[in-house]
Amino acid sequence: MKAIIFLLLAAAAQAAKLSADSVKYSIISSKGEPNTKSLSPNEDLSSEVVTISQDQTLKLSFQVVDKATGKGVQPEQAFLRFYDEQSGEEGIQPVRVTSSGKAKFDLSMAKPPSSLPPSSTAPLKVTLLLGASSYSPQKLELFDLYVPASHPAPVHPDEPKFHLLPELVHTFRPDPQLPPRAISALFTVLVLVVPWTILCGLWFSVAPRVPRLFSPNILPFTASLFAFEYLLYQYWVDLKLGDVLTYGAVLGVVTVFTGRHALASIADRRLGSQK
Amino acid sequence: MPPKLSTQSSGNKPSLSVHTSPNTLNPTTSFSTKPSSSSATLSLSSSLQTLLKTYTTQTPPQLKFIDSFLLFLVLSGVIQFSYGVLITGFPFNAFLAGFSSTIGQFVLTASLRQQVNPENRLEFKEVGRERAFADFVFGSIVLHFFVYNFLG
Amino acid sequence: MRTRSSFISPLSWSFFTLLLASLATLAQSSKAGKSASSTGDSVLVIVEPTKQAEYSIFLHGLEKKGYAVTIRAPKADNPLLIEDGLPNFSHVVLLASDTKNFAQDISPQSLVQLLSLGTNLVLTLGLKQNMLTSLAPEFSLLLPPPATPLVSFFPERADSPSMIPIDVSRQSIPNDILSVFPSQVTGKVWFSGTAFALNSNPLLFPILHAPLESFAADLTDASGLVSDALADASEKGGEGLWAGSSLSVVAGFQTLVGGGTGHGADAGLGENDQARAVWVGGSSLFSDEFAKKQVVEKIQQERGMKVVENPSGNKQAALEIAGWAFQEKGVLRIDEVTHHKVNQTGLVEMYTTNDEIVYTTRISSFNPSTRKWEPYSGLKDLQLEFTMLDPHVRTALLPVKGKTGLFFSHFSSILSSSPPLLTGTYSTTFRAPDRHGVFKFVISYKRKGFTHLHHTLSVPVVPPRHDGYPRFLSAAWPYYAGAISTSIGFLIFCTIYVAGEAKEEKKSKKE
Amino acid sequence: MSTAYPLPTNISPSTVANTASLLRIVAFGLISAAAIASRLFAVINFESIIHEFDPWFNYRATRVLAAKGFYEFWNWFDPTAWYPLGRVVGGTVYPGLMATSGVIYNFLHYFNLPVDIRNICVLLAPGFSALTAWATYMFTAEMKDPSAGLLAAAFIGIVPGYISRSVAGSYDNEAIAIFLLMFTFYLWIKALKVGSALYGALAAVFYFYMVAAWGGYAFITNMIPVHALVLLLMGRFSGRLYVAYCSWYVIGTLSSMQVPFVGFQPVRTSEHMGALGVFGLLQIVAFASLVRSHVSSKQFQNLLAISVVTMGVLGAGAFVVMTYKGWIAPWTGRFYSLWDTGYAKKYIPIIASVSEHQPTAWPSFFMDLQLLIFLFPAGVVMCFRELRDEHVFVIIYAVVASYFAGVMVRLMLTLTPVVCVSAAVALSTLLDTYVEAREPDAPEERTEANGSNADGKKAKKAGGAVGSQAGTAAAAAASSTISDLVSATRSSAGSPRQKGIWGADARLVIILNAIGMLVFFVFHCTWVTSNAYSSPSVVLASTNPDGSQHIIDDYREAYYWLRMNTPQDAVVMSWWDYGYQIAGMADRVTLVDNNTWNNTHIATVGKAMSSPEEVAYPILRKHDVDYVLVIFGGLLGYSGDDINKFLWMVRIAQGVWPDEIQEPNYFTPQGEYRVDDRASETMRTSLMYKMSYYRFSELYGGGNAVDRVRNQQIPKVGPTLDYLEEAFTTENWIVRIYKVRKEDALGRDLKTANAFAQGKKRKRGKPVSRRRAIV
Repeated sequence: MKAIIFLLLAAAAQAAKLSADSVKYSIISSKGEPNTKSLSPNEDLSSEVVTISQDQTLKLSFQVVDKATGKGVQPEQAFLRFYDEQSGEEGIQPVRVTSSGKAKFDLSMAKPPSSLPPSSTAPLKVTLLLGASSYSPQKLELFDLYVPASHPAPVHPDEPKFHLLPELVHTFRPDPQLPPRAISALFTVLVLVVPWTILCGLWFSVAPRVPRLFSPNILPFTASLFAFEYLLYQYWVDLKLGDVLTYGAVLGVVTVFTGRHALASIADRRLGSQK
Repeated sequence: MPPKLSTQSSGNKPSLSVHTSPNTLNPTTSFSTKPSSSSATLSLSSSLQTLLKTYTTQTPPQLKFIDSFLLFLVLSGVIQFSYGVLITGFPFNAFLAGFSSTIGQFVLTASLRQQVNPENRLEFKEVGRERAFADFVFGSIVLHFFVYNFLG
Repeated sequence: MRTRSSFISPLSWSFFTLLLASLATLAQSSKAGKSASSTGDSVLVIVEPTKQAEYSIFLHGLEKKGYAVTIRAPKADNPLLIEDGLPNFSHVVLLASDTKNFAQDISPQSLVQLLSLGTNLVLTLGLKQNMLTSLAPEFSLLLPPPATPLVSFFPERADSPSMIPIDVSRQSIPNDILSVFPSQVTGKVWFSGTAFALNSNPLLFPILHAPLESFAADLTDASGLVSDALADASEKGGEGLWAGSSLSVVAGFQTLVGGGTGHGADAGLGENDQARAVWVGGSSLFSDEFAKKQVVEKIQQERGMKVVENPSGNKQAALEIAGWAFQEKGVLRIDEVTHHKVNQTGLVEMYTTNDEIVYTTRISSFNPSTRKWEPYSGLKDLQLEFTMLDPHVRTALLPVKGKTGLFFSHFSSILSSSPPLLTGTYSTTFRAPDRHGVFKFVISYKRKGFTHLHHTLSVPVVPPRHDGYPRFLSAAWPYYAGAISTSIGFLIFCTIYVAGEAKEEKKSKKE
Repeated sequence: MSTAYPLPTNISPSTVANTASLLRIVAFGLISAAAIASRLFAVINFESIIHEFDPWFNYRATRVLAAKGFYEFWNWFDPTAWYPLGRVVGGTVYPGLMATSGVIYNFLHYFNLPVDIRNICVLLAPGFSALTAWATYMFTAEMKDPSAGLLAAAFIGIVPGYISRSVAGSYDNEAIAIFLLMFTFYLWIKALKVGSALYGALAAVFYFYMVAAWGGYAFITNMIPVHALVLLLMGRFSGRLYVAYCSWYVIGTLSSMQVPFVGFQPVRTSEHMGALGVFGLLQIVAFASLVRSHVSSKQFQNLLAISVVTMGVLGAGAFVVMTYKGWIAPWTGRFYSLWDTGYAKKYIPIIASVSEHQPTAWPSFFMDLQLLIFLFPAGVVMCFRELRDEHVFVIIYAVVASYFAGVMVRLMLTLTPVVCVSAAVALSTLLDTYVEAREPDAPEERTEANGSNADGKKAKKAGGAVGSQAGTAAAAAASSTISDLVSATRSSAGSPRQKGIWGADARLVIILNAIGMLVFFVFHCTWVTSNAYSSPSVVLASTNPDGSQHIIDDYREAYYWLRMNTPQDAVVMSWWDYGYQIAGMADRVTLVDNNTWNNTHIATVGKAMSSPEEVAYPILRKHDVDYVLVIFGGLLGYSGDDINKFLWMVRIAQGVWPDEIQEPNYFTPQGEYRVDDRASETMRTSLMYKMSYYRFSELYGGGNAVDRVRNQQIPKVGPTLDYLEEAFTTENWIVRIYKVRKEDALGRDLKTANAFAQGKKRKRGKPVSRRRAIV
């Protein structure tokens, strides 16, 4: 299937190569002294590193020549490619070439060309792409260019939704903390003991005798009162409102009667005694 | 003898609040009338004496009986309040329920005291002793209903 | 034991809850019948009758995949794309890239309507202005000026610069984007046509980049001096320069669905009406010529050069591109969603604040080779949001271990007749926020090249009931004691008061 | 002793008393009948329907209560209101009203009377108006005598100021609150007079009912303490005051805190602190008087002075400190707005925007009270004549209530009862004086046929009988006030020996005049009730050229459309006025409603309404809005529409986003509020404007479209909508519903999508520089 042909002399038959020579660059800052530097680029990586700052200008000049004859050529394609390997941002800048093959390019950071891509801390790899019909194309690595960092490339507002989003956790309100049970218990004891002791003390001194504690007139009344309080206590513990109201209504009627009776009897006694 | 002592304490408990407060207040009053302050305290102490004496002698025992119950309520109220202020009032409804149960009971009992006090018979023409007690019971039960409802 | 129950439950009741989802599932599976597509078999290819023969390999390939291919001439009046508001075909391929004017019903608007109706499109651009070039900007494509094909002098070859071999294997693809070309697409893909730049639109993503040396230019124009023309174009006020690997020659577009509220007007799981469109710079990519055309490569050997001729990858690439467009690959679907309280089973209408909630979902993907929906546990970056206005909780939905899955599958088959698929189950547990409101469980999984998974389910989170608060706190003991002692005091007071006024009588006698 | 006309002498006092009480009962029955009947105009003219806004929520809540029971209602969380925040209904509602009708409902159903809950709700207010009449009768009877009570009952029964809030169908808290108000006051007066803890406790229980029923309970919370304080300052402290106030306050306060919506306010907010202060003060005074009874007066002076000063200083200090520490909340905005009418407009537009919070216009006093407003001061003066404790109460009530009624329209309601009471006192005093048969010295007797006003006359007779033979018999009829009565009649009868009324003609003139005024009053009340206060603003009525009534039912048309044509959980955004109605009638989810508890949420809606489409759209999507509903009266000339409320939306939104929404931008440069072609740019691009006038001019074909509310001409080329599409517009264009469109499938903004759909081509773009330098 795969046809393999050996052409030992095929290399001679191919078109002439393009190349760039007398590649020079110089960095012009506000205060002159252009130090021109020439370099001889080739296809594989170049170790050359160029750094320009906001107020500087990079001047680059070269001549496109036919590698064989060495005379200038004006190619269709003479591109400078700026490429940031980290962000993958790329910018292509065509360069004007005179008919003699001479080309110049100025990169002033004051007003950079629109082709200059966003740059981070990483360098921009600058590559020279030469292509012309009837010549074999040439790709030359010029240098790594450090330019002042810019904002990252703008992204669509919805872009983050198309990638993993940071996790979120809800911050909860802290629970109210209770005092140590010991203190609560202590105060409970206080509430229960102190008043009662005093009350008992006082009542023993002033309280009247209770001769008619179990008299049939009084007892029902007291009983119903106890029942009422017990009902309310039960309400606190585990009764529903409806039940309490119904029971309470019934109990209320009972209490009214017992109460009238009891109090009437007391009144009789009192009035009787006072006569 | 014991009744005396006890009634004293029962009598001057309410007056205690008066007795202590002037001391706290004295500085401020003394600004206004420096000379009179000493005499004021003097007369105060003397009047307190008479107050106790008259109380113990003139108050019918039934009122003393009521007063001691009032004192009981005041005490338990004070303790609960101090707990609420010093330690925690966190289940605020419970605090309100417990505290206002004592307050309410106190007020109702005090009303009862007023009504059965022979001295203000004239004021309460329509409220006899028994009627007064019935009112007291009714009010207390309503109060306790709300207290337990609110206790949480 | 308890873990078991907590895992059975979703399955046991989900079956009843997500009836809608399961219906959709049935519809899907019934649709995914003979062809490798998940959304239907009928394909309409719009191509000039004269050129039809040039695409025989591609069309035959489609038929081999089980598609029913219908051919329509651009000017023919039928078959219509849309009849009575319903699309007539599941997929439409527009190979008539250079046609100037089309029949009445083939307009940019109708094509967009097709997409919104769920029909997939493959659109090819020509060098001339026509209906498609005016449609492209709506998809955020930036086309070069007319009659400027993509050209490249690299690599050196005998063919014209506008006929470019593109190396598929050298495409750089981020890891969360589906790679349309599987590894078996070998060799280079011949391309000739226009390349285009992509505006920033997350729905659009490049499938095939242009080579970095390539650029869009008209080398044949008489004025010559292409380099100057390019330089002018790139300057400010120029018409812009299209060059480099940021250009694409093939781009995919996934329509947006379920962006809505997920309830009321746009309720339901939206992936049924998701559609895909593929933009191809030149129809020749699908042509027999390129499919047959060999790629000449030189390989350096110690003994000089070795010239190798490989078959191009066009045949396969064309089918892959169409395959993605026809929703064969990267097609996902939410089968069911269940949620419940921890250690509880059964349906929950509302949660109380601070409840521990278990959320489970089952996801399956379409397998073009078996042509079936299969449970899919491959998603590593699935996330769940618990949202009220803004997401309060966003947590990862992790796939449940396969073993447990099997274990419960046979349980669930006992409990409920839901199909015993437990792999493809994703689950998470989190605590409901301590503020009440109507919250939404939101799964919004959007990755370039994949179907968008969007599912929202609202559930109220309510404050505790009046008796839901803790009672008998230790802090309140004194108050309880106070209340009780008061009422006891009251009782005793009453008893003595009514029982004994004997002494009082004596007093009153005395007075 | 001579009389102006023969008095029957052979009637035993008991017969007189019995007839009097019988007549009283009959008269009272008639009064209640009139009160109920005059409130049924709404049902007769329209139908048995729940009225305007809040009643719709009460009705909905009542249905929940009746269906699910009390505890479920208590814990009811409504996820369809204030979406997506939801509303904790149990904790944000005064449940008294719902509980009342719930009880009635269950009661009737227990006896197998299957009455529809809606009819119970509709008829609750009229029913309670009868009870109000009764409570007013009791109250006034305490003031003067039963005859005055009957007059007062008649007044309160038909006075428009009260009817305006209690016609059939206006199922609102006020419906039962006024009864509770009057009855609580009655019990308070009773407790104060008798000095019994029983009445105090009862007053507290009804106060609790009031708290559970209406936010206006704060009025009672402050009235009673003020009364008590004034009595104290007048040196009228008595054991009765102590008993009545303390028993009321303790039980009342504790019980009021059981209502979840009120919560701890009674001990936390300043509005309630007055009552607490008076409570403390009473304890001090009572204790002081106790001490006084035990020590000589001179020592007592020291004790009293020192203790009172101390207590006062301590109390005030504690109050200040607690307010400062934030334990006591300072006065709320609504409270300030009572003192400074401009306050609300400045700081809380949300309150000022409510029409019934506006200051009262003078004519409405006459409209609501007519003749009573003139008798009112006279009655107050009467109260000054014999200044008993209860009269002091009436005087204070009169002063306070008339101030508040001047500040807020809705508080006219609290003024009305006291006006009725004192007017009744005045009028019945007048009648007493002129029906009184005894003359200073009249040789001959005149007979006179005195037509109407039987009750006043007969009642007076009873009184006269009591007066003449200081009756033990009539004691049953005029129960407790007998002694007062005696003294009163004595004074009135005894003093004017030399100056008085001779002859029957003068009497006749005055009485006929009085009766005439009363008749006019009745006519006025009937007219106002039938014309002004009986319209359920849900259904509008207009009269055709031939005078027949034409019903405009756009609201229900729109709500029914929503209910039928939108998904169950669709979210409808509208201005908050219509939230309750949408929830009640359309049963759809709303963003904001008439329970305006969250200003920010309302401001969000206001912002959406007052911003351009592209700004509003993200807000709508974020809140899951499916439909937007606006009220537009421009076609019909219905002035209560959203364009007229629009400025409030702007203001409220501006309160939250002052830099995005500015009120001035919505006026023309000349500062006019216009909607025609001279309207400002911001106005014309705002969502509200667009939704109101969308396709409005098309309605007039070529003719010029005129907004009949603003009386302005709408530009021929109306506004266009990109992000919304018209879903429904009612017959008279009063309600317009728009559907919010979904995002574009191609991710374009909907404006561009629309442009494309209309076939517009966009110009070719070119690659732009992605580099943005850091400057």
